[in-house]
Amino acid sequence: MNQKELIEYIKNNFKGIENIKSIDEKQFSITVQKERIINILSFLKLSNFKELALITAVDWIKEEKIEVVYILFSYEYEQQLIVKTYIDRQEPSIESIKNLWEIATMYERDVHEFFGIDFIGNDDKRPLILHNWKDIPPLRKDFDSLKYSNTIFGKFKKDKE
Amino acid sequence: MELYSTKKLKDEGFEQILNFFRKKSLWMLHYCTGCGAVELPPTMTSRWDMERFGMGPMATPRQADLLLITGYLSLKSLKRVIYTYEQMQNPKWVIALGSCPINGGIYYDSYSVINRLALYIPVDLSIEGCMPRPEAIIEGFIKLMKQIENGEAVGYKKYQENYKWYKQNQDSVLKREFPVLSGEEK
Amino acid sequence: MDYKKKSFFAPFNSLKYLLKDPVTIRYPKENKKTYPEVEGVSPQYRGRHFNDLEKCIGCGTCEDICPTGAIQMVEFDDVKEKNGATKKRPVIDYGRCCFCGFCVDVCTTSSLGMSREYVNNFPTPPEATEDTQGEIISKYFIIRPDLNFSKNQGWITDNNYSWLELKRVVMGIFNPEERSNSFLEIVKGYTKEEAILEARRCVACGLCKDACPIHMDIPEYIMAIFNDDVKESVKEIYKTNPLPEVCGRVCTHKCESVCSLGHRGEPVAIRWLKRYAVDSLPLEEYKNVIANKPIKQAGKSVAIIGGGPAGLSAAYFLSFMGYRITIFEKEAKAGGIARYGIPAYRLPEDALNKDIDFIKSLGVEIKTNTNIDKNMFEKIYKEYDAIIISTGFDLPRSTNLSRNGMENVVGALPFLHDVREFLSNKISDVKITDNVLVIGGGNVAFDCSRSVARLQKMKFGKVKVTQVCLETPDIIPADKEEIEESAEEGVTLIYGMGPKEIILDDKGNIKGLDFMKCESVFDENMRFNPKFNENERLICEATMIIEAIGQAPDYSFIPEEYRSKMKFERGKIVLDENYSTGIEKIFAAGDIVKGPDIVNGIATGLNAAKGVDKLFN
Amino acid sequence: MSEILTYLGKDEEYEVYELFFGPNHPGMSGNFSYILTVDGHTIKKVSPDPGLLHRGFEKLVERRLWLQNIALIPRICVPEPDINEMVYSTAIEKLCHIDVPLRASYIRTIVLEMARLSAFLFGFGGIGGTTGLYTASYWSISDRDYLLDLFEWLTGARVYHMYILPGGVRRDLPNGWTEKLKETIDYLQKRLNEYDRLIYNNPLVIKRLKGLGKIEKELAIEYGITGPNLKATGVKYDIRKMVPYAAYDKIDFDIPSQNEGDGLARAIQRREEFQLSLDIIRKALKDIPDGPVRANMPNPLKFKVPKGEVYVKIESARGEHAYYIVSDGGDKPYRMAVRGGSYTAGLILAQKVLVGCRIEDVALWMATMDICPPDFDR
Repeated sequence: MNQKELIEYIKNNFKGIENIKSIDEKQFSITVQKERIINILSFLKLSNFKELALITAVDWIKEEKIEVVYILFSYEYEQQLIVKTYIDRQEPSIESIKNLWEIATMYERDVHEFFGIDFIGNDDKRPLILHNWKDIPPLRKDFDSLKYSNTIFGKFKKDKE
Repeated sequence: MELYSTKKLKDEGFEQILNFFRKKSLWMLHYCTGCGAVELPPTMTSRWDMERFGMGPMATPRQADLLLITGYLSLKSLKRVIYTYEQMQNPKWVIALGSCPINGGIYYDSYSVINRLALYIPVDLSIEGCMPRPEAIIEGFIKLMKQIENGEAVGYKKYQENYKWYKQNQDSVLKREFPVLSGEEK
Repeated sequence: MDYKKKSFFAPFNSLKYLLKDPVTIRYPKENKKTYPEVEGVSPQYRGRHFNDLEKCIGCGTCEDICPTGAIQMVEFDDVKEKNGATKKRPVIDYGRCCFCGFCVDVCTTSSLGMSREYVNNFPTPPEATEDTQGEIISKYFIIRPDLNFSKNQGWITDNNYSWLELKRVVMGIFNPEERSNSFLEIVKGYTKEEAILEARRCVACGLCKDACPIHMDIPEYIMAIFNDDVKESVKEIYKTNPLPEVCGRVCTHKCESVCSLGHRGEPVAIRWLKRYAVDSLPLEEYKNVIANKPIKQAGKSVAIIGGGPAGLSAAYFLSFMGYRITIFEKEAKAGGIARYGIPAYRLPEDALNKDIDFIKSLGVEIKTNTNIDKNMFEKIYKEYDAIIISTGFDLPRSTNLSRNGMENVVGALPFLHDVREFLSNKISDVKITDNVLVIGGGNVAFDCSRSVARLQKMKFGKVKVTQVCLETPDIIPADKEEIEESAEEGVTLIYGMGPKEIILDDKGNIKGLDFMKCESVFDENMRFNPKFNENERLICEATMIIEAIGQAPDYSFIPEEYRSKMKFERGKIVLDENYSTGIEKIFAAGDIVKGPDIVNGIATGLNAAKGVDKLFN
Repeated sequence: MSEILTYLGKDEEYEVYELFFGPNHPGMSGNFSYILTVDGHTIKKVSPDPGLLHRGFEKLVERRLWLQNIALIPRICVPEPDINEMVYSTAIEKLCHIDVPLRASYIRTIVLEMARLSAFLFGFGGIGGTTGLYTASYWSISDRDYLLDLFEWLTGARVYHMYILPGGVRRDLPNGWTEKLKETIDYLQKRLNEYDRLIYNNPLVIKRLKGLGKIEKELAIEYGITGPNLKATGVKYDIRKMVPYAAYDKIDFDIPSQNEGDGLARAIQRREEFQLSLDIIRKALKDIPDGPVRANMPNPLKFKVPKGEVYVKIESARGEHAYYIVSDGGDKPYRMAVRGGSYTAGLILAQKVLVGCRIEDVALWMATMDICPPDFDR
């Protein structure tokens, strides 16, 4: 199936998709509601999108939303698929997909550490990369890295803010 | 706090003889902490061959004389580096490679990388570059050897004498109990 | 993969390496084989920086691009001051530098480069205490680059690889055939896309701001244009410049001559960008954008004699300070030299009117057709709380050989005045012949010759204009574009000749002009003092001569009692720091202060306004 | 060695210990550690402890201009920095719709393949080091230096080149560089035979690597294993071929693959890809056209990227190296997520595959998988 047929196929077989956008000939993105994320991902996994390349997030601070991004890949169609969903920024939580992909556990632990997103069902919330982190998660947009660095590691000369 | 002037050390003639032999066989701890690690294999192996200067890699800190901080140090690494440094036997020396341990380097604004190494462990020699070339590293080694012979590389003694000061600095970054940014506002 | 059965002698295989060259480089004695012709590291190695402190202009672009914040611009006393440069020079912190070479790639003057030096190490001195150790190490690696390493050049950037956009966005211009038929404006102006592209080139160094007589916030308004925010841009422009439409077209653009991009390529078209900004915002919108209410109420009245750029500028700024302004203008319309000295193809009527209308809308009263004589001056002096004289240079200067009053010998300003009046249908005809000679090498001379060319095309269908100037091509004061464009329009330009004598025919009409070779224009003190060689001669045939060799002020309207108290130097009034003439209540602005230049006129207008305000506070 | 043993109590016959493997350990590639639960020699549980190289790139790029980031991102992966510049530039070119001149594409291809060669040579050294064949590492690292010399000539630096920019490359090839590269390629080709004798035909290495950390095809896909490790299991997927970038679509080449999926197959796959890279460079050098090396690019201080998002991946020596870049239309990236080639292998697959192996296998398994800690530490 080429990308057009694939988009048609997904549209016809899965209801509740908010937006489908083609990025280039080998890549397209789908936006779904937060509640439907497990359904769409399991549907896609069955439709040959077998590789979960990455789970990550984007902090849209002005819109008060956090976008959770799942990047899938299908060796059969050779298509990259970006599945996106928006969650609340104040109490960010979303269903874990660790039962679909085992590797999601580590991705989710990573995203939890850097964005503070709570993945319901994934209890492994031990810090993975950061050392003794007490502040707000560092990849949130309101975290000021330079200020932090100057406060804790000492300031030597005047830096451009 | 007692200062180690060159003259005073010269008076201790015995140390001078020891230093002469120390400089000729430096064992470098095989621990790579940052980007600089990538220029060490060329320095060690055939092309630049640092063994002709009497230096070689050593696997365990307890038998090493020289700790190389090869570039940036993240907080998590810093903890291990301090462990390692304290495990090394006296006399021991520290070389900092690259810009990052001098003044933060390209990671000056990173939340995870320390800016100045000299606050946490004493640095005997800093080499500029990002990364320093093998030639620059070798020049640095030769300079350190001269320092050792002249008895001017006394970082380990300073660490012993000012242990409290160093410990306090180390703890201030490694063992924080309150958030840094919101804590500052109060 | 299969492995072969090893022979018994396999271990002796290694013996073959015995005779091979060693891989090890016997540093520092030996060079690498990869680049044998250079010593040590590669020819374009990115090592320590070097900087030509003379060439560097301290624009700070390197500081802006540095990804590590390693570069800081610091002011140095040992740096010579020069035009279009600051005293700041980059200082590099090698405890930050990542040797990316971006600073070299964006350097606007190509003064900064990287050498092939790389060995620099610092042993912590044993005397260093704990508290100072970190500082000592860090400080050792903070260095101002100079020419120490420039012999060992590594990474340098020529124009081909520069990251800057060195080429200007080409301004649309009508072709010579089209434009020489009419007095329509010859440049088309930037479209929105072109303006954004041109604004993108600016590196926001701010050198232009220092060079501009009125210190306009040039980087800011260019940034606003880049962000497609014309309103913000006009707001920034009007903070300092009350005549942007005029300046956007005919300003002498001192900003562009110091533009940092001009060192490697073409300077940013600051003038055209200003023109784009004000052109694309209609007059009705102005009041929403620019504050048009006085910031205070002074309650005093000020008379301004002369409605040229300086007078209008003073009126604009004073009206913001809450003064009642009356401008006395002898012509039918305000604008002065901008209207009657600059041809319409450079500054169209509409653009000028837009600026003046906006100033009028602030409550400034302009009394046109009011010629000031001595009595009138006395009257105004009594009636108003202050007077600003901004009458400008409106008398034409003439060569000593032309017999005054001779028919067909005219001055540049009266001629241009007539052309303007002719275009606005005030007079029916401008006197012109089919073979005209223009004397002069300034912009005004070109204005005359190009106007003549247009009129000739309209009247006779063909162009025959000869322009003769004293200067050689390298010192000619006119703009380069003027020379190129006039040549395209059919003007013949002759360099390096000075007029000697007018040749008349039997009936006393002009037949031509006798020229002699000009050896040098300036003397050793760089004063204007031409030397001629009478042996080299050139005779130009012409039936009409326009003299465009400069203008002079006219102070005859000022009563003797005031004039005797004023100080003059080379035709200009000498003022104190408050722009006061030394006589109470009388101030001056414009060409009579700083010489003929529109943007200087605006600057003096502002300063005179400040002086007036100081008088009452 | 900082292997700290923690006594966890008796488990039937053997004593179970927790072993800190790394970060200061000669067998550890880079600064990284596994916490192994060992029962005698046998590993019972693996839990990775990354973060020792964490610098917060994803945060730092948000603080810098689009083009300033070119200086920062190569540092994400030290042995093969050019791939980062390539991914980043390709992403910007996709978002801004910039066409790269053909010559620049070819130069990029050559540079990327050279970087791949030097990464593979580093990998040979890793295999040599962990199997005790120090000759291999001494040879391969000094051979790698010849490539670095050429990099230095072309780009001005040995390791961090910062050479590939959005819109093209920074400099044209210097005079005489191409000839020197051809010489070096021929030299490496000759040396490959020596490496065959030394490593791949070495009974010791074969015995040691055979069956080590075997991965099935389905498992590899499920776990997101990419690159040479995936090809070693029999999936013939190479991004250079399937989603061509740079000038790979203009160069004719075949993708090698193995079937076994064990340590030996991975090592041999790398050796085959080494050969492939040599071939690609030869072909690229033959076809390289004349022309400009950089498209007209805006002033770097006022460079804005239109709103949008893109996931760009390229084939690195360790597998799929990808960035997910989001732009909000401003002069700085809004978000950049890094997916390193060995992310899943080092962090997740290790927990599954290494169970049941012996302690001394860990370093060797890491060497054959080419695990690079900066990939997951960022």
